[in-house]
Amino acid sequence: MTASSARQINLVGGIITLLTLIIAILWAFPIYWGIVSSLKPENEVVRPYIELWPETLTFEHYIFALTETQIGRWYINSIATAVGATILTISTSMLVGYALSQLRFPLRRPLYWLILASFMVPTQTLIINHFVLVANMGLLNTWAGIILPQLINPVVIIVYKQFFDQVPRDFREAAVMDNAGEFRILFKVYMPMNWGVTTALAIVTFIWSWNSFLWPFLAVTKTEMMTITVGITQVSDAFGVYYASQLAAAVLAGLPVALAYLLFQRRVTQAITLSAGIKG
Amino acid sequence: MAEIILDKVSKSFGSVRVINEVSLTIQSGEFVVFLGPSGSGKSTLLRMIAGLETIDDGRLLIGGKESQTLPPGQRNVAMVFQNYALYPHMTVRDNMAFGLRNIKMAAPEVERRVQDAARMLEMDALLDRRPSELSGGQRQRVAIGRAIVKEPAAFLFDEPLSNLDAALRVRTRVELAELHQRMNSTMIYVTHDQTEAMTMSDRIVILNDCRIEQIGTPMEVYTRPASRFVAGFIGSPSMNFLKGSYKDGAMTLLDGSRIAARVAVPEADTYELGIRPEAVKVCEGEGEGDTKGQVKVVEHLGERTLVHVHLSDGSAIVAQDGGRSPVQPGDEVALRFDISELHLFDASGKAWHAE
Amino acid sequence: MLRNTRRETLVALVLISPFLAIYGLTFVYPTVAMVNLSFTDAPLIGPGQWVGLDNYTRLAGERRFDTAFWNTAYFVALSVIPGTFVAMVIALGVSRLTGRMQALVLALFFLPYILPVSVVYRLWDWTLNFQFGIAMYVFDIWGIERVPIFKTTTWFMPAVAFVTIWWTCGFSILLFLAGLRAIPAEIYEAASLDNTGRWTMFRRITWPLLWPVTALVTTIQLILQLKIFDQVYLFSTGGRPNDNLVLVYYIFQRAFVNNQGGRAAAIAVVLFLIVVIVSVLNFQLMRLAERRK
Amino acid sequence: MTNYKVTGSVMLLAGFMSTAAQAEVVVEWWDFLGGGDGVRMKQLIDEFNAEHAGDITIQATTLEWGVPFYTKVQTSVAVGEAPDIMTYHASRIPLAVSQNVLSEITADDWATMGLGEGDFASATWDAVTIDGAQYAVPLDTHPIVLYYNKELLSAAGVLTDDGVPMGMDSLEGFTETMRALQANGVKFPLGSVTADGNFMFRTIYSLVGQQGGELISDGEFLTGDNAEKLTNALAVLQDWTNEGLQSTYTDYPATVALFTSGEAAMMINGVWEVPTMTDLNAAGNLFEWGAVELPMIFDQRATYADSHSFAIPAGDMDPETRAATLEVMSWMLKNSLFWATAGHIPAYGPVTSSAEYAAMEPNATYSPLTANMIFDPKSPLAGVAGPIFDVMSTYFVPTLNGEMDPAEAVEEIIIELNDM
Repeated sequence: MTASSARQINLVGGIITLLTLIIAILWAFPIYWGIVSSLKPENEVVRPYIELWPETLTFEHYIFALTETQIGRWYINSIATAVGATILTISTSMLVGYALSQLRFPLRRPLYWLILASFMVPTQTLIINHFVLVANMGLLNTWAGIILPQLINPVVIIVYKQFFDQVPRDFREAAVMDNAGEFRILFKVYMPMNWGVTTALAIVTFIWSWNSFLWPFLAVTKTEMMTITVGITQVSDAFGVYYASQLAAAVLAGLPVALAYLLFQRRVTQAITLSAGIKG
Repeated sequence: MAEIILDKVSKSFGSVRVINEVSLTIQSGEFVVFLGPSGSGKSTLLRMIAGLETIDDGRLLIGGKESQTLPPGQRNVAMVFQNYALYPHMTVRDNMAFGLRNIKMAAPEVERRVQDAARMLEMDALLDRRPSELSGGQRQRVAIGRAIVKEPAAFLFDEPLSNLDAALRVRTRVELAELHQRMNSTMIYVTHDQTEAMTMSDRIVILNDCRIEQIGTPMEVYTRPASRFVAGFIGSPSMNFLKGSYKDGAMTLLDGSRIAARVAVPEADTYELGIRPEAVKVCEGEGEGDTKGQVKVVEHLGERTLVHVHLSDGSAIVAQDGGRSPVQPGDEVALRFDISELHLFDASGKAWHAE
Repeated sequence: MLRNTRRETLVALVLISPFLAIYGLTFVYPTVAMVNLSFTDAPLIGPGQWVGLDNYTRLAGERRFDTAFWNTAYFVALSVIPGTFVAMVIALGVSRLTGRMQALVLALFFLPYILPVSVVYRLWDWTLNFQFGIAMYVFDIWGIERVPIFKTTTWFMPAVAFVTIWWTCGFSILLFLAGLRAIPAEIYEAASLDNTGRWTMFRRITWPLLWPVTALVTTIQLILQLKIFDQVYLFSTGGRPNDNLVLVYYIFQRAFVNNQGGRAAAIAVVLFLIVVIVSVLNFQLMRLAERRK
Repeated sequence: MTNYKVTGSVMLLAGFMSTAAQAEVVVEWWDFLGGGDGVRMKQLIDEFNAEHAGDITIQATTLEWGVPFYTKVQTSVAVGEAPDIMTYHASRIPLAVSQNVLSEITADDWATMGLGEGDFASATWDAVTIDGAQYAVPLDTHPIVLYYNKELLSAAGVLTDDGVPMGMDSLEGFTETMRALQANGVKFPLGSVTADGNFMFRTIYSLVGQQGGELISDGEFLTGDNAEKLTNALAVLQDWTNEGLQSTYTDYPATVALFTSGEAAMMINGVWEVPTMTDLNAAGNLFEWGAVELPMIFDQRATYADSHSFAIPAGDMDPETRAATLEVMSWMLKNSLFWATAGHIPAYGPVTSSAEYAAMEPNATYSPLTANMIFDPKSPLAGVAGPIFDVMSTYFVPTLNGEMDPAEAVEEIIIELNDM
């Protein structure tokens, strides 16, 4: 390779890198723009020219949203339902994943197929009957009602099964030789060995649940029970008809998960790839 | 310390029989090696003793107690796994104590046993580390320690050295042998490495194709292999086999050479003549040997030299020469057989040894 | 392994029973109930009369169903393949970077994925606002005529697909990055010793080795996008819902707005079948491709 | 000792009983009132709560106007999770009654409230009456009006001496007024919510009404020349768009923003935006403005109006809460003079006939239009966010913005309406 062609390749590489950077910045720009707009007074927001930084920096929309609206309530609802859904999904899925992976019992195969099949089936089509069911159980407008249909999460089971499958058989046998019962094997050996997986799955389940819209939107008819994801689009007295305060509420709704992501970036990305690791 | 008796035990996986009516008695305090190629059933047999595989038929007595239906934890045996199976999230101490805590042993007693084992294996300093912070050799010790603390009737080893590098393997081999002498406990050791088998065991059980081919001391199986399989499997480089026919106290090989064979075979027939390389010598002068051939490859191993020779009929044979052998590839050499170390094998693989 | 079959079955039963209860309640039972409901004229809540296949035959000539069906198909076409392509290109770009720079750039691309859909809606509704959206000012500067993006049928679906790609792409990017990292460096080293050019390197090495990830990403996207609702619903508010209908939206409209549980269930069953058929076809195709290799 | 104990428990019991008797009744209230009128409604609620402290508390929630609100109401009634009282568009009452969403307001209820047919205009009373039974208590009527920027109009020379826009009695005249504004550099002579067909329904329905047209006659949609009348209405608006006289693809908040920022000189919007203007003006942030009845584009005056009313959702309700709810409705009506500052025309007769009301501005300027108000057809298919609304709005948007031919749009509308 001659020196000039090497330089040429470096140049091309440099351009690609630069392009990637520019696109990345443009990509995130709407987020930046939303945040900046929410920090402007309403009359500044609708000025007919581009103003990349507020002339008058104001937190009035945030103060308004936090003090005058039910956003605090919605936060609590979102946290409670997302945490609840995460804990329940993780714990039940872990048990099933373990049983599928390590135990032999009648109808094990059909059960596994049922779970795989439910991965394909759109839960969105079940909204009508979920609504009827939850209504009949008297669980509309309750955290339990919001959580219940979110527990269908075959991906978590499948990932757990795959991870338990990958644990060398020796560990199980060593534990059996060590007189450990089935539950001790699960909770003292397999679970602790897979903490990384559990954390990762918990993170994605939490994000999914926090972000879920359709079901919480249907299952709640009372404003004080709404999750924040739904609330900011459904209740108008909170924000009037103005743009900046709506954006402030949106920023508040996105903030917890965004912060969680920025703090646990590596874990989250790992979790995402994990959640897609389906090999059928 | 306990005697282990296998009485006609059998096992099948589906319709495939993997262990067929094996009977075997292992004396208390004995170090027995199960040796065989992969798929010979040696691991299965060990796991049947451990309780990790069911015994379909037959009886297993450990220390006189019928154990074939007991769950693994109650057989009073301990096992060291090939990959050690150390629980990665537990410290060395917890790894060793796990089994004892599972049977709700009192904490002071658990601690005493862990300390004793650690001292015996010289790993007191490692007790609070996790497996990921240990070297391969150290992990190996922890795995053994985990077995020792249980003070079992017998130790079961499943190819425990196969994950170590060559030098460490030799050292650990010696340590294991020492440990056995010190503890004087019953040990069953599975390996496919004949050197391990030869160096450590009191007796070797050679398995092939789900059957026991031979049980004997290392020297017995080396000098008087019961079958063609054992003869070929034991020894490195392995025994030479030459086809020929036996008649009236002599073998006629395919290249026409005749070799006197004082072997009590029942009748004249075609046999295979077996002779170890160390019993085949390269002769100085021509015409002195039992046969001759052309040298293809010469391997200088230092204290000895292996000479690969093709006989005139094309069959290959390995001879052993002194450390400073002058033989060159291409040379025509004569070979002399030490006829006291001849073996003959019939078509079924049965062996007759020179008298 | 020595197993006590009875005990093991018992343990398994204990382990799977919470799951079985939940699945029975929230998956099996509602599925059966949905099919049942689709043969009646019941409202959302309450009993109805058995009407046989009426709800299905009515779908055949229904304009709203037509709109919903084709919009869904259109949206899938607009989002799945382009989304996969965009994700792959971005992943290739990101994979060239290293260290903190890579982490930062990846974060910029990934951030949208973790935002709730309602936040995504607010951001883009604002960015593309016909009167005050910053995008329109940019259009003005470039002399392009402003487009009322979410108010025209021409632009609605492409725009929602675009926003969806923006929103969900981070997920696919991560998968592609994982796929790229799994390609051993030796292969590239060997190829560069063979004087392979940049483009050939991509076409003959990276692309074929990325194919399994590409197939996975496409499949996930496909199954996901068939169930689109949230974005379409939100961006349609105050607009032209009947033009922008997609299947799940139509289910919602019939069931919750028009209070026609039976008719909604029929649409749901149809969508259910579509997703199952597409999934199975897709699965078979992938298997076929696998075997051809 | 024993005595003491007995006395103690008697006192305790008495305490319980008195708290039970005086326990505050919480009335759960839903409305869809955002913006300026929302603020005023909140003030009324606060006043009510203050006046009834210890007895009744209104717990109010404001939901997104339109489809979201009515969808929520419908589902929550179906599952018995409804509020105790809610604002309801009178236009939607036929649909609500057909779906059993509302509880009847009985004669006893009216008596309890101290209200009756005589307190309301007959059209208003009729709007809440289905088959002789009432299902809601009308609070107001709220027509749409034409807002205008006096400064801009005056600058373009199209403001009369009385301070109203010129050319209000014909299509040509009004179009001329807009052209004059355009010529004078006004970006949008008319701000219209052209992005939202639901909203534009009001304007278009007014224009159909100005031709004497009807949407439903004898249970059939757009019979006879009614289709043509709808086409005419759409054509007028489309022409304005094509000529650049009207803002295109503008959503609701943008329309208000265009007007208040001076980019649009006039705006057709509901009277409920009056408080927005009043407040801005009072704060010194707004130009001189006015509001008048819609121009007469066709041959007669007609303005679309609807009525905010109070309704009680169907379902079981304990008598105490119901009594409290009735008290809320009665109080609200009797204090609805303040509600008039939200721009609405109170439905309660004694208020509108009062001298205070007569003096209120700008209400007085547009109050003559009450004579020309037209309401939605009384059909379960009509009403805010009802099926007709939905179908029409879908075709209004492309038509108003010049994407679709008016005649074609009407054709499609007829097909879709018959498809329901």
